[in-house]
Amino acid sequence: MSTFGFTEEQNELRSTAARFLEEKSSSADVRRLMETSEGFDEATWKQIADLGWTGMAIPEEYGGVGFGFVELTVLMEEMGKKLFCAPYFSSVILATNAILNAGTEDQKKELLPGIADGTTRAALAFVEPSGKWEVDSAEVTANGGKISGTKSYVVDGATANLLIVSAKSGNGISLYVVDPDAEGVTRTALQTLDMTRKQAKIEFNNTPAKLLGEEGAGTAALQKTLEQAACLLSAEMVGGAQACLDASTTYAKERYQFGRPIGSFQAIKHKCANMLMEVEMARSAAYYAGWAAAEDPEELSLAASLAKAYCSDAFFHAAAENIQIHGGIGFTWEHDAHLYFRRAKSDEIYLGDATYHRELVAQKLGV
Amino acid sequence: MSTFGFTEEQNELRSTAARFLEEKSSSADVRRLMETSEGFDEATWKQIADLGWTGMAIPEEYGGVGFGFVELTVLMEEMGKKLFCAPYFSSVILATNAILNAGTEDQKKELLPGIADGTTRAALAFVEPSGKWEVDSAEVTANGGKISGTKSYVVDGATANLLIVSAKSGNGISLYVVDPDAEGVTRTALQTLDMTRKQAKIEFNNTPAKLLGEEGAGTAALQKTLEQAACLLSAEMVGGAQACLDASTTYAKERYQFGRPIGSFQAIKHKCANMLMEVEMARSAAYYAGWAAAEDPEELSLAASLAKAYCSDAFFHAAAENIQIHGGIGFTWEHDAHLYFRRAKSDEIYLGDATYHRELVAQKLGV
Amino acid sequence: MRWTIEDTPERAAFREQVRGWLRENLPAGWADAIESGDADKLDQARKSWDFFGWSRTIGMSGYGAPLWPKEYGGLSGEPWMQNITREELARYRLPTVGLNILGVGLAGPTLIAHGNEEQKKRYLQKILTSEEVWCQLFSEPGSGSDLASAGARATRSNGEYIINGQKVWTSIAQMSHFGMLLARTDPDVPKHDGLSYFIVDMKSPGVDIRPLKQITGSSEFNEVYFNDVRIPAENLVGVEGDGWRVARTTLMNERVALSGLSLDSAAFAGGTRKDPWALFVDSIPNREDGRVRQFIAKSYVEKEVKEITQFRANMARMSGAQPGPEGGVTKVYNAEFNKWRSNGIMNANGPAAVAWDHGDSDSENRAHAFLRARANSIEGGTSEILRTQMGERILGLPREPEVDKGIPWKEIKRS
Amino acid sequence: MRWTIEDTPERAAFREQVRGWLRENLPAGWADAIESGDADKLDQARKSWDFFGWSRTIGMSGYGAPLWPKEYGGLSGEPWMQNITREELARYRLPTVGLNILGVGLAGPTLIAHGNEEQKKRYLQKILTSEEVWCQLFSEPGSGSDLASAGARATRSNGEYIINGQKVWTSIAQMSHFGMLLARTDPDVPKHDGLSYFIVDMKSPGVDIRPLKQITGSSEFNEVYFNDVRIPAENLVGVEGDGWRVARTTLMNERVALSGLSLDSAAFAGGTRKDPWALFVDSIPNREDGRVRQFIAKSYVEKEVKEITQFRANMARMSGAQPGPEGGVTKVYNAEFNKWRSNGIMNANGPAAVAWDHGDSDSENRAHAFLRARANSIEGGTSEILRTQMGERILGLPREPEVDKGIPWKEIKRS
Repeated sequence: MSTFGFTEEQNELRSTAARFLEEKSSSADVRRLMETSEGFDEATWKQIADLGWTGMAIPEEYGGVGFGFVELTVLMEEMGKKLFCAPYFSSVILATNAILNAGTEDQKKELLPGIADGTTRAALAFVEPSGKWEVDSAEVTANGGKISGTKSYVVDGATANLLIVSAKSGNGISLYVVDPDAEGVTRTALQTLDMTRKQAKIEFNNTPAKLLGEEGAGTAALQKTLEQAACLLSAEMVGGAQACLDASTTYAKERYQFGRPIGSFQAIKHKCANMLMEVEMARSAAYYAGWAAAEDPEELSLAASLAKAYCSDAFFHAAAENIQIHGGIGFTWEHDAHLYFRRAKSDEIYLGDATYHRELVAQKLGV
Repeated sequence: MSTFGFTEEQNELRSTAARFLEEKSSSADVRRLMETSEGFDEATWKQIADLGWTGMAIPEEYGGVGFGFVELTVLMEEMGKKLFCAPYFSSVILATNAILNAGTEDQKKELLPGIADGTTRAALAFVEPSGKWEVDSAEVTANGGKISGTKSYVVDGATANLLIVSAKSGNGISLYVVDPDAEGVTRTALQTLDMTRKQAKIEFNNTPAKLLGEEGAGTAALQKTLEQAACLLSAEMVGGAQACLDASTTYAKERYQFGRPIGSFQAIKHKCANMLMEVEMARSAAYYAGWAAAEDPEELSLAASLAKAYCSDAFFHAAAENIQIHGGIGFTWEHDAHLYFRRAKSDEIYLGDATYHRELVAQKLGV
Repeated sequence: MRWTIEDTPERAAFREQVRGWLRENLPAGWADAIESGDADKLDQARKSWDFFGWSRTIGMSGYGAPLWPKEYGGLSGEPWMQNITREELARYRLPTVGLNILGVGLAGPTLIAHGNEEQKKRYLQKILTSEEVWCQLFSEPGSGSDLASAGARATRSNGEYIINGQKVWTSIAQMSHFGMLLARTDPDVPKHDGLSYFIVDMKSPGVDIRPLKQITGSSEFNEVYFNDVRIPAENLVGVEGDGWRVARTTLMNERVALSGLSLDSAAFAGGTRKDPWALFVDSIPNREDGRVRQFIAKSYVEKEVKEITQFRANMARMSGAQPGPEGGVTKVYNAEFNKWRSNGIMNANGPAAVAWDHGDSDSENRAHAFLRARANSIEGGTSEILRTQMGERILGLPREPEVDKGIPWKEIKRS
Repeated sequence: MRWTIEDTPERAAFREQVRGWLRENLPAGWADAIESGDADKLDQARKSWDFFGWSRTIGMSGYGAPLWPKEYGGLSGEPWMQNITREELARYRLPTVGLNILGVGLAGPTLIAHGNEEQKKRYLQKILTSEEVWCQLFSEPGSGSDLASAGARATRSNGEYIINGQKVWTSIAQMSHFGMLLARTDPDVPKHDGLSYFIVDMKSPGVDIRPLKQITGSSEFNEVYFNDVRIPAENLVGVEGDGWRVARTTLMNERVALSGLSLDSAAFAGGTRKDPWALFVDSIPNREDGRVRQFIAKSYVEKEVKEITQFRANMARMSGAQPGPEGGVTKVYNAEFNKWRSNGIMNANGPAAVAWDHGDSDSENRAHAFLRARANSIEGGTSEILRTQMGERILGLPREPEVDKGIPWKEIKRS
């Protein structure tokens, strides 16, 4: 089916991204980077900054390119296809939107240009060891310009050079800007199922923290940030699911058993057809969510949960079927099937799984 | 797989039952009876009474044959295969066990011989228009030997000549024996999805009612009765599911498309294989439940919910796939596929669907 | 789903034109009722509604089929015009097509693609005005998924074809003036090569229509028997033996119709009172239960992704894409979704879903919808057949070995 | 599941005999610890456990394989004896088999059925005592589901066979003394007809074993390369060209092993502290949530029906039934259930399931189990292949057209 809804410029961006990632995010690149502790390549990061990707949706007055969520949707989908290893989701999606949603004009001017030009790699520390996705579950406390407590599951939290942290004070939840090198910060890399995306636990002990925007306004800003992130993570999942479908289809044509390609057997053919159907539906959900993030603030919240719910299941299913269709070879470390499978599970769970988002859908519909 | 766990006598009972039902419960018989308001054939009912089926699990001292739940499991499975139209589940399973579980010695001696010889066709009125399966949800009131209120979803409630009714008084829930011809009784036949098993709504208005057993002991007796009934309804569902599998397999061998039997296509073959797998698992659950009902009172409750949960899903799935495998012909009134499909949905929901029983399983496991 | 696409000036102008035509041609009060959102007014307007009159009016206007050539009643338009007319008709809660869904949806496109000049002149305009209603005569008891194995015989004799055989699953056969008939003119060649496509006058002697009762208890379809039915040779569409190619045009258009891309009649039936989603939610008890909420939310999510996908496909169509095998994707999705959802509604309602007071129409409708849904994955191509087509035609997966390939039809094994 | 069958007097006597033997032969304190249910005592006993010694002891006793003929180390017993020994061993939390699961489970039954007298004498007793450990060499990179298309070549030359080729998915190859090798002796005949079955000494020159890393990160399996490996002709099992028939005995026994019918090693690992079900429930947070409760309860229901079915199959086996295709039913069920359940456990644990502190072994084990489960529907026959077999061999459904039927192996199309 066609990729409706994109301008020629956006389609051009997609082609450029696909070409770039084909070259810079091969299986060998991904495997090399996933074994490193930082998990990304400085030189490649510099290149995507030069391409404008890190400032893609940052307004021009803050040093960005001034495009929006539809362009991010395109990029995330293409990165998802290639499991691109970089702090893009953490810095350009999560942290950037937190700053845009919460920061004062001055703070945006101070913080965003660095993200846009790639020198700042920011991370958003909003979830805690409890694992609760609700933004108001924060237990890290803020008091007199200092924060204390533990955040966890912080994407690229160990390598970021700027942290945005949610914490509660007497006035509710607020966001704070924290220098990861400040006193009282202990960052511990976590072991991750998806080795292509790093996470960290970060402990704060009376760490100096600058309020981002207004005190107590963190809940709304963070909520919106996570909704925007859910839209874009959905796009990444569509890319991943498409890559699984492509790999399965290719293998099903090439692999012979019983004297014929396994794709000629209905058991395999119908699996591929079901994947195709779900990938198409997931694409619809993610594109719609990207559009809502860009154009329809009232619809954003529902569209985000809708997309996260559908795409989470679809990507996991595609990644699981991809292993099954590949049979024994799909179960080897050397084959990429497990990298997508790990990513699928991790993306599915991150920001809340399908069950969680369906409950949100029910709430948002007033059921 | 083998039908483990039955004695030679029980296997003999199965063969006899299968032969009898083959003759007396053909598709034509079922279709004739389902269009009548009473829904069964008096002569056939007399014959199964003569065969001892109506007194199968009633102790000899109450006029029965003195066998137990394993024999009932065998009969229910065979009846389920052929959609046998008779007030067997209502009278011999539900009402009989209610009397056995709740009645005094004298009451058993009074009431059971009639059921055993087929002259009494009793019905158990325990659920109300609210549709709640919990036994203590009864709102029908008992006061001074009279009951008032409305029961519904009473299997064979319009044709029974004896009613066992749950009602609450100051001492909790009790069971009562009610003459359906007594004053204040209004019976209204319901329209049923499954036309082969009739249901009725019964209104009581100051209707004389005799206490069955002790006042306030109805909850426990009824609970046990429904657990026993769930075990046996599961056996019926296994029979129905097996009939669907048999019909699908036969058709898949006979029906040619594209120059070969449709059963040679993996899409159909794997559907049949999945049905086989689920039917075997359902059979395990139902036989185990039948065994628990007969031999292990402590295990009955869990085994009943386990079987009801599994068999409900398995029969519905088998009945649905049976229509799909038959294609257009499976969607015609003249083909029996829809009769099993209707029975499957009705059995699935009756006594609580799989979701309901899984919650019970969790409770019974102390989760 | 609130995704909308802004009209280009050209499209906006066309939309205005359609809207203006509608305002002028609708029954009194109708446009008012819709624009004011007043449900009572719409009910009033409906009472004086002349369905046949409306069918003629829209059929003559060109808006019923903007893609059709002007000379046969269309607008010789672009694909986007079809979308705009549909949107505007839906906005006014009007069906695009009158009675003649199969005529406009299937017979028309087939005749435009494969008919000769005389046939186009004779039939197309009257299809659009619903003066002549059409039905489809493809399936047979022995040829369901494998339509190309159809065995109804057409024997040529003195400038006529004589038809014998049986068709099945024919909707609105009784009301139809003409049928699209696929019949075998040559049993001695492989199955695809011996078929021909005919226009058959349903009032011809020897056409015997018998309602077929389905599992719902109603008779939505018919069996149609042909006993020495005579068809003049000029009613052959395309050339003899090329019927399968002609039929594929009909089938592609059928799949699109069934994939939910033209659900305007639902909008018509729905009225202004309550949207279908609200009705669905209302039909579910215990909405505070987390498990029930999952069912409701999943229903919403699945419905939305389906509608968004249809919207995307429609937009693609606006750029001129022809209906292809991807119609199968939404068709299969629709079918499986509808089966799943109608079943879930039953369970949510517990014993009330399977036994109810005589005359309780809510319960009857729920049960009917539940039973009817089972046909969704059978009619117009089973989900299995469509998955095979998706695999082969969209993904390019290799075909299965074909055991009947190259074998004369009469020698192919059948049940 | 509490379903039990009362022993007949004959069976009760045998059970007493096994139990008596166990009490005498177990390490000090072991029987006591079990009978008293004292977990600490069992831990103590385990510390002084001599696994190899025990393997020899049980291997010499006959209880390791009651069905095998007496002269080769068994009891020449009835099927029910196997069940009873397994039950008693499980009761004492002991594995039936030592290291040599494939030797006892697959190689032994195959040699008993197809080996010659010399082979039985040479190998069977040492299989039972685990003095000689066996592995299986069937799968190849190009021959997975279609095992009969194996291409590793065995060329006869001067009373020897010379083997070249590659095998894969070989467990415990490094620890093995012998392998069951399926190799092609004749490429010019149809695939099933050109295979032969060999006993290969794994220490032979030219056998190159390379660990194969799986998606779990561990290397449970190996690739085994054969470079001019020489096998004496007396190591041919059955006759040349009849290897497929021999291999099917191995495969049937494999399916039974994988269908969960001999999970006694789990009981051994489980210890007395906590049963696996309680461990599972403990691993799930938010157990008050109705949706989570459904997951837990469904896990219980599915586990129970599986175990009851295995129990029924075991009881059938006691009456002497040979392992047949119905092993596939529980094998597929097991695989799909385990994938579903291990995935559900991940979701129930939220972000902690996909990121955890280094060294957190609970989280590592959970992730490992989740990844490992994916292989369940691939190893020992994919769920798809087994569904086909269930359809054909149990339900009697017709086979698909076979495009490689009757074609010389070397001419069959392959990737």
